[in-house]
Amino acid sequence: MRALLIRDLRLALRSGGGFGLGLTFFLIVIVLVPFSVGPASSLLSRIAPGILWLGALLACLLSLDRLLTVDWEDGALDLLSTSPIPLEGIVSIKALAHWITTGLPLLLVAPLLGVLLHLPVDGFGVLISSLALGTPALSMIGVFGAALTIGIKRGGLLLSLLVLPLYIPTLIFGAEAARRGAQGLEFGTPLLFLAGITGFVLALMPFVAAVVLRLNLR
Amino acid sequence: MRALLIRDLRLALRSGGGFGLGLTFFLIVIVLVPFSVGPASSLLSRIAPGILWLGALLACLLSLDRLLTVDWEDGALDLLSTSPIPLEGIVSIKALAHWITTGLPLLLVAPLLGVLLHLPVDGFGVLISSLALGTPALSMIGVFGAALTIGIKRGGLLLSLLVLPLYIPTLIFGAEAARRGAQGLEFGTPLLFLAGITGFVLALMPFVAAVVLRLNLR
Amino acid sequence: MILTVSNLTVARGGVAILAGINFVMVSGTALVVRGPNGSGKTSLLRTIAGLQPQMSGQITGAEDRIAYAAHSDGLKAAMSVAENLEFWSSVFGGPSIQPALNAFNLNSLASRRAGHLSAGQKRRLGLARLMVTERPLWVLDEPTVSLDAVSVSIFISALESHLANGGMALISTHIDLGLDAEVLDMTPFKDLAANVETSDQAFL
Amino acid sequence: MILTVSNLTVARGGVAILAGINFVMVSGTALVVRGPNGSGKTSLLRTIAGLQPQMSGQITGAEDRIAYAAHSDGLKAAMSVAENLEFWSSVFGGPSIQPALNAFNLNSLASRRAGHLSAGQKRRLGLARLMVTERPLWVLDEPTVSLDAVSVSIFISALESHLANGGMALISTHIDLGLDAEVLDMTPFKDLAANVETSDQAFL
Amino acid sequence: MSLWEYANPVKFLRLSGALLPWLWGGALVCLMVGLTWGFFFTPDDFRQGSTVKIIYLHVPAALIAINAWFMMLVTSLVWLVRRHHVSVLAAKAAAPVGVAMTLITLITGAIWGQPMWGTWWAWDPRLTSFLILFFFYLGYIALWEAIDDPDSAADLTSILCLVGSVFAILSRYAVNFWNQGLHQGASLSLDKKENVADVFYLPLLVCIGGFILLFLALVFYRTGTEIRLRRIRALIARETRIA
Ligand code: HEM
Ligand SMILES: Nc1ncnc2c1ncn2[C@@H]1O[C@H](COP(=O)(O)OP(=O)(O)OP(=O)(O)O)[C@@H](O)[C@H]1O
Ligand SMILES: Nc1ncnc2c1ncn2[C@@H]1O[C@H](COP(=O)(O)OP(=O)(O)OP(=O)(O)O)[C@@H](O)[C@H]1O
Ligand SMILES: [Mg+2]
Ligand SMILES: [Mg+2]
Repeated sequence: MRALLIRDLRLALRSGGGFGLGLTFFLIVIVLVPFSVGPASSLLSRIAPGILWLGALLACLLSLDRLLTVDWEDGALDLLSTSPIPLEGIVSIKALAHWITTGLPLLLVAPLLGVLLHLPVDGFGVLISSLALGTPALSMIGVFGAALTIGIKRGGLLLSLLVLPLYIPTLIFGAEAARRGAQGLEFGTPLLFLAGITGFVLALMPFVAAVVLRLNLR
Repeated sequence: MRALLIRDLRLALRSGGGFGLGLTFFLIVIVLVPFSVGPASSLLSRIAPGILWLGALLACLLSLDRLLTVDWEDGALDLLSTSPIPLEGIVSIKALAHWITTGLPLLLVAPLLGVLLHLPVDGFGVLISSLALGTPALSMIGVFGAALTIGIKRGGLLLSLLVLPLYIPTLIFGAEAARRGAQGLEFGTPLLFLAGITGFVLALMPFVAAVVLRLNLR
Repeated sequence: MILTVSNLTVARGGVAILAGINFVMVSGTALVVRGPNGSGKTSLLRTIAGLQPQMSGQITGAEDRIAYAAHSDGLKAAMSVAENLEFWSSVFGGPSIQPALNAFNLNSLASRRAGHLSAGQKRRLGLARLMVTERPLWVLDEPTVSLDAVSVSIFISALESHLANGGMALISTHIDLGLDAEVLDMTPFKDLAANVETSDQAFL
Repeated sequence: MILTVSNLTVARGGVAILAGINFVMVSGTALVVRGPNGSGKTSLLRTIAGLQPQMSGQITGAEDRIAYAAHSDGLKAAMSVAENLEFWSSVFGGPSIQPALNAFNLNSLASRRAGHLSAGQKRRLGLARLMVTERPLWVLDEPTVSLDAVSVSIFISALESHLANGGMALISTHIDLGLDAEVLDMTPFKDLAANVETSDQAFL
Repeated sequence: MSLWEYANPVKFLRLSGALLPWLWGGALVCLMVGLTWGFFFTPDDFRQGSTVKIIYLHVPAALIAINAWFMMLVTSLVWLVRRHHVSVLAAKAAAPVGVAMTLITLITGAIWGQPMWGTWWAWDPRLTSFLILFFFYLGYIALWEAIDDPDSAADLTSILCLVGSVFAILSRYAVNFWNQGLHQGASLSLDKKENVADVFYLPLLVCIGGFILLFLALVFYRTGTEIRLRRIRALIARETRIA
């Protein structure tokens, strides 16, 4: 399993910088927001927490597409599934690799982008904690979606379609916590719910995703 | 060339509904916005035109990824490039097919989503015309980006990185026009600029994209 | 160890294409699967490798013993030949890759990126992967495609030493490998399949 | 019509791998390219088909006359066999696809999705595509891979009738096609290439 | 003797080897003099206080950031037209320097913005177009990284640079139209009236000179590195062929 993680990270690094790119997409989406809604700073600071969460979600989503497809297309997944690593392990590792290459960098630049959108100073801590709690769930759910749409050519959009509704609870609680934090309100409850969702997803999703993958490999 | 267009549209229809999906992505992004920024209708109606434009842009972007890659991977592009169709024709047709499967449906549902976001009634006409003028440029620029990143595995995100800055002028004028329309201000100037950009892109980009494609096929 | 296939029915898209397959393989033997295009060789091998569910029948002794190799070799273009092999070796418990590199004459290519190999070189790498799995049962779908005469004989000797060490091999092929092995022809099973009901029978 | 290749140098990654290639082909003849794995057959064919720039030398008479076929057949899994052929036919000016279906024995598969074909059936479809292009010069990279004996002979007779109609063919292969054609061995060109400077020469 | 002689990598290496010590030395002297002078021997501005001294980093970095892209555009064109390797490698070498300068401008600007405008960031046209420039640099660098074959990478990145320049100009006008902004106008214009006071002006000029020299030194140095990398590649290719 370590070997798989290392290989995935290495491939992400090699193939045009998988690390930087999810990040850059996030960056660019956030930067495009003022262009589209206008530069008024009061407006921007009001929508900042929500938009940052939405951007993080989309960046995750966009990098899901090839998460399993690449391995499926060149036959590596067939070979892996006949290897001693259990499928549950494979999907967990894939989710972990995805989080390390996408979620973690997002977390690190979110404060910077908060500045661009005039996020109120009080909001930074809560934003980061909500992202830290929420993005692992996004990765894990994403792997489930990727397992579902494997083998479907141009599955990218279908994947988004399947995964986005599953992302809604995470998004609601995450964005709510970040918004309350930015406005100086109480944010404990949504954060707690968010943690609950993530725990639940991380505990159960690997098994579901493995079942789906097994069905799809047949 | 007609044959190529028909084939692309047919493939888009067959492979899990290329038509519906760009659209559905747009829909879901727009639906997620209230979840992330909160449901206050005054806020939503202020950001509605901008968010609709941003959503359209992202939906376009997301469907670019496999525009040329699919044909490249299975060797069809090699074969097409030794066929009597000039490469300029191929890239233009690809852009047209992309617009028909993505831009056009977006245009048709935008009013519906405008209602969801409380877009002021006056704004609908301008929003649609700005999208109608702008999305062809998005598709053509997208084909250029797709030609650049062909053959790069996991090129999807790199493609976004390259294409998004190129989208900025279109986005600015398009969203500005839509915003002014929604607020009942004068919107002729940005719309004119938008048309200018689209004309410019449609006139020149096919040649540049063809050069890039030729370089990449070698 | 023994691989037993009894009364196997193989289906594609819900329709049986092979039926009544029975055979037993023991250590040290190879079985060559033959038949015209579209006769179901690939489907049979994928079923035995567990990549496709059988319609009916039993396969015993295959679980966790199989190393499968088909047209798509699962090679990563961005990684070097040695890195590709090392990855598979560590997945399968970390045997050294040197014997595989030697056996398939890949030493001079070890640091080349897999994406820069020729068709035959890629195939050789795909076959070398079998050795680092240390699995006893090789299931090979047209392994000699794109290989030149020298590479074919390299492959045959690797295969023979695998068999001599108590391994087994199930191989589909269109050309004569010059291998001392039993042959399983698909044609009779195809005829038997014509009488099998489709899985959609209930709808008829 | 005539294809003339003079003093051609073929490179991969800036390094010459074949040099000093000279040959002339006239209507009605085939030329078989042979050589061990990695000797540069694919690279030569791609260069002649214009899919890769030559390092030096001239190729005349190839432009807009070539139908190229390699391992990836450019088939769309979601379209049927007939639809795939029809698409290529209309790209090349719309000849009927029926002769191609007949010649490659694809009539019974015409309405099946290309994604559901077996390896050999796919390859047959890929070769049938050549006929609807109505191009005189076929450039074929290992065309008989995955084909069974019957399909190979089908291919050979299609090829022979193409030649008889004044066509030409340039074919790389590892197996003996039993075709009455001249053979071009890559080995001497490979040796010549050893003396060619790399394109990065300026950096040395 | 024509300038194109130095398009030969080996000649270029020799030239840059001779030039580099002077460039490094000049950059060091100018920067030390300019920055010390600027930071310690100029009076505080009567409105901006001591924060005005950020100008000695901010303005030169901004100048370099724009002109580095311009230089990349020219050298890319030279590659596309005359196919001199050194030219495109210089463009490749300049990109990371440009991106660093863009970042310095953005960061010093942000630090300056906090006391001046009461905010770290504003969607002012000048600032915004720098942000866009930053993305163009990133895309250019990422494309270089993603393509294996150096010559096709050179071709494709050159075309991206061309197209990017056109769109950067378009964006600049679009951004101007979209928001009018707070940022200073050009104050180094020839029209003396608009210029900053002489006490600030002279050390600023020295700093700009220092940054230009630093930029040249970095680009020459990095181009040399790229050339040596290609050289290693060529040597490896030759060795493996012999083997
Ligand atoms: C992060 C944001 C900023 C960016 C990207 C930025 C960008 C630039 C650029 C590109 C120039 C060179 C203009 C030219 O020479 O034509 C410049 C000059 C200048 N900037 Fe900024 N700036 C930023 C923030 C600020 C702030 C906050 C201030 C302070 C009020 C400021 C004050 C100046 C001044 C005084 C000049 C010199 C004007 C001149 O010589 O042209 N900048 N800036
Ligand atoms: N996904 C599928 N759905 C329906 N039928 C299929 C599917 N895949 C293959 N088939 C059909 O099943 C039959 C057996 O295919 P298979 O690939 O097993 O043949 P094969 O013996 O390997 O042939 P080849 O020698 O050409 O590789 C073929 O007739 C093929 O058309
Ligand atoms: N993209 C590439 N970059 C560098 N070298 C390459 C690249 N592609 C192929 N090569 C090398 O060029 C040589 C010729 O490859 P080519 O594919 O032409 O061989 P071939 O004769 O077709 O071999 P095969 O019979 O295995 O198909 C091989 O040694 C290969 O490793
Ligand atoms: Mg098969
Ligand atoms: Mg080959």
